[in-house]
Amino acid sequence: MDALTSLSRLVEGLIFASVEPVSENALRQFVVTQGADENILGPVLAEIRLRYEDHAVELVAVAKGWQFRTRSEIAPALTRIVEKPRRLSRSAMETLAIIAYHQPCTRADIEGIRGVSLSQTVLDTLIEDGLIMPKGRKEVPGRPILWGTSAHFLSSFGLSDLGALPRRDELLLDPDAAAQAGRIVTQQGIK
Amino acid sequence: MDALTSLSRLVEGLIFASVEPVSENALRQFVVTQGADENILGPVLAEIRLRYEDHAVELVAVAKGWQFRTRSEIAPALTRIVEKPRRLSRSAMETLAIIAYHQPCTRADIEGIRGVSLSQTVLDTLIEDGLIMPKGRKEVPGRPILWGTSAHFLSSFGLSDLGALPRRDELLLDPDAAAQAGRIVTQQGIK
Amino acid sequence: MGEGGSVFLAGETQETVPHLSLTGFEGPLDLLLDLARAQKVDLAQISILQLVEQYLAFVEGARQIRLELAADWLVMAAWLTWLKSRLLLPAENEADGEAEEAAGLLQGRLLELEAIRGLSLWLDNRPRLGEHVFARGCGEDMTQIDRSGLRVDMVGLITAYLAMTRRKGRKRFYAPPRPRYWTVTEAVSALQRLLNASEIAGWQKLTSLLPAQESTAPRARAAALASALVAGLEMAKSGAVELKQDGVFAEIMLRAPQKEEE
Repeated sequence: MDALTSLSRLVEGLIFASVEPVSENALRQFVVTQGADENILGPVLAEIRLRYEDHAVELVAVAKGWQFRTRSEIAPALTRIVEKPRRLSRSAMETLAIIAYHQPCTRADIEGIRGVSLSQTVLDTLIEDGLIMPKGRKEVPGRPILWGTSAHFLSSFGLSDLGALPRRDELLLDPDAAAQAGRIVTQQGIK
Repeated sequence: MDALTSLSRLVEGLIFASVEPVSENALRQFVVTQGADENILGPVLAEIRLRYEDHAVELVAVAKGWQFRTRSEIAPALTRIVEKPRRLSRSAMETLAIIAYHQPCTRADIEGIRGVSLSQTVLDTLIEDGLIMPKGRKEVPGRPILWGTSAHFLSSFGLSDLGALPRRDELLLDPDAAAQAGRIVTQQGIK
Repeated sequence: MGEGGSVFLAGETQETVPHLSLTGFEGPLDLLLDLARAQKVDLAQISILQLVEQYLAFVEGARQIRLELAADWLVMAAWLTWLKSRLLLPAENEADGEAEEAAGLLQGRLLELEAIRGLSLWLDNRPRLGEHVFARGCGEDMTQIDRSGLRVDMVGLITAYLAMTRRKGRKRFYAPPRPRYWTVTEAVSALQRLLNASEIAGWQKLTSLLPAQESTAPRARAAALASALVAGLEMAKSGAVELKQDGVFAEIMLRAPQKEEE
């Protein structure tokens, strides 16, 4: 093995084992500690690139230095897509519940029922997820938008229609449901 | 590029991308998702090994999986740069050897074989390095903890599984091992 | 570990044992294995008797220097002395079998330790990860997380609604105490009561209309006076009362309307 090749193998190992991209400066220093001229670094890197020509990985220069990366043409085949469905935040879920039960209702209605102001982010989330949609405007000064639930809301919650939503008095008056609701509330309330 | 080569490039990328060994199971699954027979994994791995023949890194079987590692020949040049883990003392190494051979075994078992009591330091070192782990308790009075080696032990020493440890008769009969053992003893014992 | 670690015998004090050191021996078994190796034969064929004698001589030598030799060295010495005596007995003796068994046991332990030491060296000679060989330093995460999906259920919706209702039920809003001033309506009825009272005649001061408790706080008094004035003006408009003021900032006077016919 000639000197260039044996040096290029050391540099290859160094870049491979490094936690971060190895800066050109560090590589130059390394080459010097191995007793070689620092100008040899160019040919050394070229030789490594050549060695990895038909490989799944390649030596690339990134912002901070040199690094091995998976070739872009094979990366898609290796990428595993993990689905992690989101949960709605508490305020979004409460807002959605109010709209479901009190629709059509305005932003002011929602704020009145929740007793806190409704942030635009919450409303935007619900709109983006297609759970709510505008249902005209209320004929009062300012003509605020009236919100209601969408068809996607029904399918998301597995409801055939809005009538399938348990009625409020059912939730609150039925002693069993009330007890259960109470239990659920206790579990979640203190978090 | 034939089918085997293109598949081997994907597997190469998959193993190369990972910091940890990729389990044989995961590789087999991956091969199947690529529409190939799982039995092709052997030839695929062989092809990858061949492809890395003149490289600073090699494909090795460790802890029931596969991983790229730098070759030990280039260690001297690299160790100066990368931070080293501590070396195990002779007592720690012998204790580890006993646990490897006799697992699961108790502290008393270890002391019986070495003929000296097991120091807390040795036990702590092995646990801290993640080389040994508790494997339940022995159902005898006092219910002492049973110790065994961890997956990290296999990975750390580059072993595919416990079966890769030499057999005891191999160690006793192998003249090289005996000679090496002899050399160490001469340094420490009487001349 | 290494209880006998610091026992040295210098050459001058003990001519028969030129240089003796227990340093590095981790217990009697360790030393025995070393002595057995020194016989330079297969461990399966070592002479136990020779081994015993070497050990005893070694420990005896060490004891002449350091009397406080660790107990396990002496326990082993005692046991080996017993073994030696049994091994030296004529072969036809009954105890023969027992000694052979004990010797076999010792040999087994030495073989075991030898194997362990072999494995220990084998492990030590292997390239260790992170010391001699290195894995990929910076891995690439090939997993992509798709968070576009939404996980919702009825229980969550109902729970949220109930939780909110209950929370709101419990919630108390801070409402600043609203100051209660003497209102115009009250002033009107007070004025009407005053006019209906027959004994009242002639000009009255408007201020006499104010309730006694309103006269203390200046703000309440001003508010009450304003109410009284508005009430007076309202009633003057419908002719129920007559008002006059003799000058700027002078007292406002009122009286019941005088009937022209009288």
